[in-house]
Parts: sequence; C-alpha cells; structure tokens
Amino acid sequence: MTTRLIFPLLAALMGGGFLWQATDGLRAITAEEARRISVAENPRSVPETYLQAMDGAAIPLLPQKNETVLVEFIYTSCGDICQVAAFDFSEIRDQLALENADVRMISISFDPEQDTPEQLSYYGEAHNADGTLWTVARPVSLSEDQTLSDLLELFGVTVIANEWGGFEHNTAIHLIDENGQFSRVFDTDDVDQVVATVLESS
Amino acid sequence: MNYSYTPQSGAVKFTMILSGAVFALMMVLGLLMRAAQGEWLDIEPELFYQILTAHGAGMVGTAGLSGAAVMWYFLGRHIPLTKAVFWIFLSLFIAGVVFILGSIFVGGFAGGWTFLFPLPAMSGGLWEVGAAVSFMLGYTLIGVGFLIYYIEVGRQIIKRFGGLANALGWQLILGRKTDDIPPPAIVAAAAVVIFNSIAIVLGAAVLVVSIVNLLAPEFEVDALLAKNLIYFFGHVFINASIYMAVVAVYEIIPEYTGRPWKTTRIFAIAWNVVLIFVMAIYWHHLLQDTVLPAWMLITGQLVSYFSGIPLLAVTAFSLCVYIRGSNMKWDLTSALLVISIAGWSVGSIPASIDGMIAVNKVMHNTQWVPGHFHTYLLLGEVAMSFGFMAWLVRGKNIRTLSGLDKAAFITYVFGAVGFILVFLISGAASVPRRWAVHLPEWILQDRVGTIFAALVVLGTLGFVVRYVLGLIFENQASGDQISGDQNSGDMSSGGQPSLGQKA
Amino acid sequence: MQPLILTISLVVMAVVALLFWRSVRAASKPPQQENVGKRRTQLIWGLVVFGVFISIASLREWPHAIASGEDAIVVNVTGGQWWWEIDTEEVPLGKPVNFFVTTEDVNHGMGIYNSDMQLLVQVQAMPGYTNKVTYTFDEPGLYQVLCMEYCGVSHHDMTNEFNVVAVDQ
Amino acid sequence: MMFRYGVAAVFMASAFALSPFVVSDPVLHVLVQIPLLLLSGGLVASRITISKDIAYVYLIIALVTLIYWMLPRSIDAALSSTWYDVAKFVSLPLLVGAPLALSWKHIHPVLRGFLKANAISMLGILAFLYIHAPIRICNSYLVTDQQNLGYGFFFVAIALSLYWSWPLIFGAPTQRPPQRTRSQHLSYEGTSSMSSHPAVD
Repeated sequence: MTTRLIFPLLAALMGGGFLWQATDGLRAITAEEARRISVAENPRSVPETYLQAMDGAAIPLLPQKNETVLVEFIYTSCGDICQVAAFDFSEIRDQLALENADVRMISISFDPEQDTPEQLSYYGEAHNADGTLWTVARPVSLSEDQTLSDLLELFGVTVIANEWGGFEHNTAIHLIDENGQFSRVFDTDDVDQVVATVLESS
Repeated sequence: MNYSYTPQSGAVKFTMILSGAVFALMMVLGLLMRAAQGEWLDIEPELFYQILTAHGAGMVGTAGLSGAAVMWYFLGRHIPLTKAVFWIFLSLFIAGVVFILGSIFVGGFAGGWTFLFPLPAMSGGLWEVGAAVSFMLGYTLIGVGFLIYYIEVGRQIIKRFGGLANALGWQLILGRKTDDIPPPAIVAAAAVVIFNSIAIVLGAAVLVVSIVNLLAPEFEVDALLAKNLIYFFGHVFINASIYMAVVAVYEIIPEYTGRPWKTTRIFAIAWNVVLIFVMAIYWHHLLQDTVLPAWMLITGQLVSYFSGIPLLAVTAFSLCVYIRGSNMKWDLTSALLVISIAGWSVGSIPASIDGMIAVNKVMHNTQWVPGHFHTYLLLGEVAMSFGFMAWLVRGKNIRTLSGLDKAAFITYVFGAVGFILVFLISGAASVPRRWAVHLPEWILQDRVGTIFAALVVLGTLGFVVRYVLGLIFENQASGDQISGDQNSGDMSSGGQPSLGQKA
Repeated sequence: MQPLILTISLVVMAVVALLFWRSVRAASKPPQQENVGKRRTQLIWGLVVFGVFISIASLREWPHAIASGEDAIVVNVTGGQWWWEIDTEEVPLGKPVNFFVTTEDVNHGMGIYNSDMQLLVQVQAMPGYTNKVTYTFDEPGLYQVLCMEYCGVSHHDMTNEFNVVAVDQ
Repeated sequence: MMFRYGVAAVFMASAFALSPFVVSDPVLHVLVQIPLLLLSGGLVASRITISKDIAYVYLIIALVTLIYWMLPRSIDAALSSTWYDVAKFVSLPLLVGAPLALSWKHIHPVLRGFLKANAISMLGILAFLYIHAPIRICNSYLVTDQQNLGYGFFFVAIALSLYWSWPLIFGAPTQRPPQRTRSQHLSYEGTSSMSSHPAVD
C-alpha cells in the first residue's frame, strides 16, 4: 500500500518540481520567454565592442557616461518584421527626443557582408534614423564573424536563413543600462514600456 | 442472465438528490432573470449576466450529470461497472462546479456558458483573467470526469459485446444471424460513448487552447475555428444528456406496459443514424456565419430536419405503439416519462424550423431559441430525470396519479408549456435572447413568462421534496443507507421484463 | 414572416402533441390489430419525401446570396464592445444593400430592426472575418441595429441606427 | 528477442543519422526523430516484467520527461547546446520509452484509455497553437516550418485516433488475458494473442 501510494506521490512531486524549474516557475515555455526572464534576473555584462556606423565611423556599443543604449538586430533587406520594428523604433526615438533623454539607439545588422555602410545609410534614410539619437551599424573587428557570433550569443539572438535568401530572427529591443549591463528585453511594439524604462534610468 | 453485480443504487440516488436540488436552484435563477426582464426585480446587468452564465453552465452540467446517473444505473443491469469510476466521475464533477461557481460569483465571470472565444479574455474590465481560467478549468475537470465515465462504460461494453459495432447492433442491421442482441440501453450507451467522447476530446482541446490564450495572449486563436469547436462540443454534450436519460424510458416503461422495449433492426438503424447526425447538426448554430462554406450550412439545415425522423418515427412512434392497449397505470413515473418523449418530439419541431437558413435569419438568437431548447429540456431531459427519481422511490406498488403527485405534475407541465409558448411568441416578436434589459413593449410577455416559470419551480420543488422524503422513509423501512451500494432499496429485480436478453 | 413561422410551428407541435394524447387515451382501450411496421415505414417515407421537398424548396434560391448587380450598394458595419459603426447614415430605398459585417474584438450579431421592432435580417460579426448579407429595404424610415450575440455587460445597449431614404435617379 | 533489439538499434541509429537534418526541419525533429528514440527504448524494455508496485512511478517519470520535451524551449536547447542534445538521446529512450513500456500493462485500463484520449487532445492543442500562433515558438525554426509541424501534429492526432478506435469498434483481439468471470460470446475472441501489439501502443 505504502509503496503503491507514497512512491508515485513522491515521483509526482519531484516531477512537478522539475517541470516548475524547467519552465522558470511556469513563466516560460519558449526559449524567447526564457531569455527575457534570464536577462532580467541575471543581467549580462557587455564587453567593450566597436561597431561601424552608417557614416563609416567607429562607435562604441557600451553606454558612455550615464547614458542608456537601446539595441535591435536587423538586416537591411528585411521585408516585413524589421520594417515594423523600425517603425516602432522611430516612435520610441521621437518620444525620447521630446524628453531629451540621455540615450543612444542602434540598429545592428547581423548581415555585415551584404550590409555595407552604404546599405546601412539607405536603411537609416528610409526610417529617418539620422544618426543623432538613432543610428544603423554593423559589427566590425579583426575577425568579423567572431564579433558577430559573440554578440548574437550574448544577446541570445538566433538568426536562421529562410528559403528566400533572407533571415528569420527573434525580434526585440534590448536595453544596456548605464553600468554596461544588458538587463532588459522588450517586444518591439511595447513602445510605452520602453520609453518609461529609459526615462526612469536616466 | 444472472449477474453478481448490482447497480450502484446508493451513488445514483445521491447523485439524483444533487441533480434535483441543482435543477431547482438553476430554475430559480431562470425565474430571477425573467422577473428582471419584466422589471419586477431590479438586477444590475453585471449580476444578470453572471446569473445567465451560471444558469446555462449549471443546467447543461446538471442535465449531463443526471443523464449519466440514469444511464449508469441501468447499464448496471447489463454489464459490470467499476464502482470507483462513478465516484471519481462525481468528485471531478463537484470539483468542477466549485471552480465554475467561484469563477462566476467570486471572480465575476460572465462570459456565457458557451465561453465563446474571445469574450472570456475581453470582459471590458469586469472580470480578471484568473476568473476566466478558473471557469475553463472547471469545465475541463467535468470533461475529464465524463471521459473517465465513458471509458469505463465503453470498456465494459466492448468486453461484453466484443466491440462497439456489435453493441450498436450492426449484425442486426446487416441482417446477420445472432443470438446476442444488445438491449436498447446498451445500443444507446454505445452511441453516446462514441459521440460524446469525441466531443469531450475536442472540447478539452479548445478549452486548453483558450486557457493558453488567456495566459499568453500572443498565442492567438482563430475565432471561426474556436466557434466551430465550441458549438460542436456544446451541442453534442447537451444532446448526449437526453440520449443518456432516455435509457430510463427504455428500461422503466416496459414495467408499465408489460411489453419489453426490444432492439429491433429499425431501432439499431435509428441509433446509428443519430450517432452520425448528432455530430453534423451543430452547424445550425452557425447559419449566420456566412463566411463558412455553403455545404456546412446546408448540412446544418438538412441534418436539423432529418435528425427528427429517428426521434419521431422510432422513439416516439414506438412509445405510442407500446402504450396503446397496454392498460398501463399512470403514476408520476409513467406520466413524466411519457411526457418527456412527447416534449422532446414537440420541441424538435421549432428547432428544425429554426434550422432552415431562411427562417434562421429572423429567428436566430431571438427568444425562439431558448423557446425550443427549453421544450426538449424542461419537458424532455429534466422530465426523464424526475420520472427516474419518482421511480427510484416508488415502492413495489404502482399507485395511480393522485393528490400532491397530480398537483405537482399538472403544475409542472402547465407551467412548462406556458413558459415555452411565451418564449416562442416572444421569439416571433423579435425579442432578442440574453438581454438583461428589455424594451417596454416586451415587458408584458416577460411577466407572463415569469408567472409560468414560478409554476415550473413549484412543480419541481414538489418532485424534489417528494423524492427526498421517499428516500428517507424507504431507508427507515429497510435500514438501507444512501451512501452504500446495497441494492435492497429499489425494485429493479422484481417483475422486470427480460428486455430481449437471452439467459 | 415571423407570424407565419409561429403559426406553422404551433400547428405542427399541436399535431404531434395530439398524437401522443390519442395514444395515451388509447392505453385503456383494447389493443387494435394493425400493421405497425407498415405504418412506421409509411411515416418514415412520408417524412423523408416531405423533407426532400422542403429542403429543395427552401434552398433552391440560396438564402445567403449576395447581390452583385450595378445597383448593389455596400455598407460596412463594424462592431465592438459596445458600439456599432456604420459607414453611412443613409441607405437608399429599393436597392439591394450588401452589408459587410465584422468586429474589432469579440463576436457580435448584427440584427436590423424596422421601426416596429421587427427583426428583418441578421448576420454574425466575427473577429478576423467579414460576413456578408444582402437586404433590400422597401420602406423608408429609421432602422435600428441591435446586437444579437451575447458580448458582455452592455450587450443590450449595443445599438445604432440608420435611415432608409428614397433617392431620385 | 534479438530481432527486437536489432530493430531498436536500427531506430537508434536512424535517430542519430537524422541529427544533421533536424536542425532545419522541426517535423523531422519532433515527429520522426523523437518517436524513433521513444520506440527504441520501448522495444528494448517491452518484454521485461516489473513489479506492479512501481508501475505508477515509472509512468510518472515517463510523463514528466515527455512533458519536458514538449516544451518548445527544450527543443531549442537541444539544437543550440550539445549537452541538451545528449540529454535528449539518453532521456527519451531511457526515461520515456522504456518506463512507459514497462508500466503500461500494469496501468488500470481506464487510465490507459484516458492517457490515449489525452494524447489525442494534446496533439490537437499543439496543432491548433502551432498552426495559428503569429509568434515564433521555436527560435531555431522558420514560421512556415512551425506551421508544417502544426499540420504534422494534426495528422498524427487523426492517425492515432483511427489506430486506437478501430479495435474498439470492431473488437480486435486484445493483448490482455481472457476474461475471468464471463464466458466469451464472440467467435473471434479466441484469436487474442500476446504479440499482436508492441507494448508501447
């Protein structure tokens, strides 16, 4: 009787505990949800990295003295999601500009071979990213691939090629706080939340 | 055939107390709604729609519960059933009811018993997501209970008859020689097990998907697909309650007429037709969704009409034949069981007429709809359940209908007929259903409806009180216990026709 | 239309009820020798033939047919908790009007009532879909749109109106 | 016996061989590779007898592990981390397929029926979500492939419900021992055999 009842009960309890752990307390069943929870609970240090902006200049990824950096990952020939995300990004820019927020916004291309500075500036023009608050950039360093894959891994961005020569990727807005910690992930259309968080920290 | 097994009369009797009490309570809720529409009572819309949700969910659930109890009881005469399964079924049912009541009256959930996507998620601030989740968890628990019940019934039928096809009388239909003809209760049970299990599996799927959507709104649901699944589940489930309860007619009426209710070829064909039709008929709820393919809507209309044929030409016709010249006695049991088939048959007519697309355009979602389904519930399933309850406490002697029994019966039937006619007339007068507040020109009808509803409640209270008293006196007489499984209290063993079985 | 539907329904319901009543009365009479099987077969075939007839008669002209002529007017109706948006206030008399009906949130039902509060036509409003229904108004006046599908606490308040006016060609 | 082990080995090897391809195709991953792993475990364990007392423990272990591998994030993890991939190859045969096969015959028939019904319902739910979700459920797969997987779930649900309901309707031979109490009425009852189905049905 005891074995028939107690052991299954124990197994069920342990199993429940395991699944609770495996889903971050029933909060995350997808990798994307898990990434957001993980970043919010354990912010990740962003190493010193330089990017090539659309005007060709080298810019730091890390925040400079008390500013906040908002990052999104794109590729310029993207037809759908990036365009919508860029629209949301421009709205965030407009609102933050009005508030004079201490912020930089960078759209980073994960397709640096295709996305030359020229391509990047076309994309910037199309979305009214003039480089003052919001610029478009690509990762460059001695070994391009290394920087890019490190960046993607750090931010937890997965990029896969689709059947039309483009890419699918998890689209989001990533926040690097003034301490250089990657500490929040937002949906791109979560405009109010992003603006409120940036204003709070600056 | 000698079975060592006895029907679980204690558990079933207890379930029928529960069913009777909840039926009465839900009828009071219905009465309150009619009175509020007639402006005799002041009920805020917020509360009105909570009552509406509770009335719908409560009535459908209790119809299912009482039907399941009736079928379990009589199946015990033909197949052995695991007692624990009924208790698990009942426990899950009660747990589900707790979740549902909590969601409505604590959480303020008022999404209607049909929980039509995406209303549960969009309350306009009236209830929290948690309340909607609790409502659907309650449904899921009840669904799991029913599924376990059907698995047990199906399993025992298959063990005894070698497969559901045999239990559905296929040998008979195909004209094969067989000496093992399933009794009517088994044929009905086999059909219900099949179609209601399918409904519950699909219903559980749409419930879980709705819960996922409530908790993670980024998982969107296609509204048209959800609507199809919900109406499929809802329609089959409520139909199944009648198809389970009708077993009481098959098993009890022969005691009165002295003629066994036999499984004939036409009977088997009728049930196989019902098995298909009951799953294709739900499209008549969607006749105003013109985006659906025309063939679905046409099927909805055709099946609405043609599913009346097995009911009228087989069940109703057979009953009339059995009654004629039987010299049967009329007591509360026989009167209620006969009226139940009559009410079911009569109620199928406004349903079929509303199932015509052209008519549906001006009748759908008016009070015509509650008009027709109250006919085959109040004067159908519910009457079957009350008839069964009366039979459970009848004693060995059949007494003719008189005194309080007669008064309760006449009050109930008169009230129900009037109540239904008012609904139908209001439907023809274009009064929409499910409105908390009515226009001045509709209020007279609402008040007349309220009076008839009060009569129905009175009659019901008579039936339920009589049943409970009957159980108490019977137990005093025999020392039987309600919670036990002794079979001493009922008379199923005495004077029972053999119902076409070969020993 | 509705009074006719009501009358037919009540008559048929009364006939079925009467047949039951006659059987109940016949319970105490001596059983009659009659061919039950034959009568049942007649009943089944009678119901089948009548069903085929009525189905063809009622579906030969598709009840949900949408007007497509040059005359046809399109009126877009959008529902939401708890309002109706109709993209015109005036609808021409005597011309087929195609109502394109959808909703921004939950399911609603668009029912068009005349000034006598009689329901003329209805169609469901579904999120993500546009249901279409055609109606030709033959009387000028004020018409109301009521919600026919339960949609939350202000379901009964979800009304709007439009005018049907004679237009000179 | 050798035959079953052989088949199990072939299944396992096929699962390994599929590894390079599952990266780009969730249908292959979820509906081919994972079932192969489950079956290989089930086949190896199918003739071993265990005590009835621990059957339910085995069942729970199998269900918990199966639920874990139904989480989209676990599938993503198996693609992005070698450790998770190894865990997948070990746990699906050893912690799902084998314990399910070992415990199945001891599980109460009503619960077995419920588990089957639940499996069909669950596959329907997954189909519903994967076909309609406007978001990407797995980061590692394209949205169109995700929808294909949804249709895959749907077809598996249909296939399983037909496979499981066919014998219920037409009374196929059962793998359980003959009835104790009641005599059998049907002529084809006698053909019941112990080997008609693998234990992991």
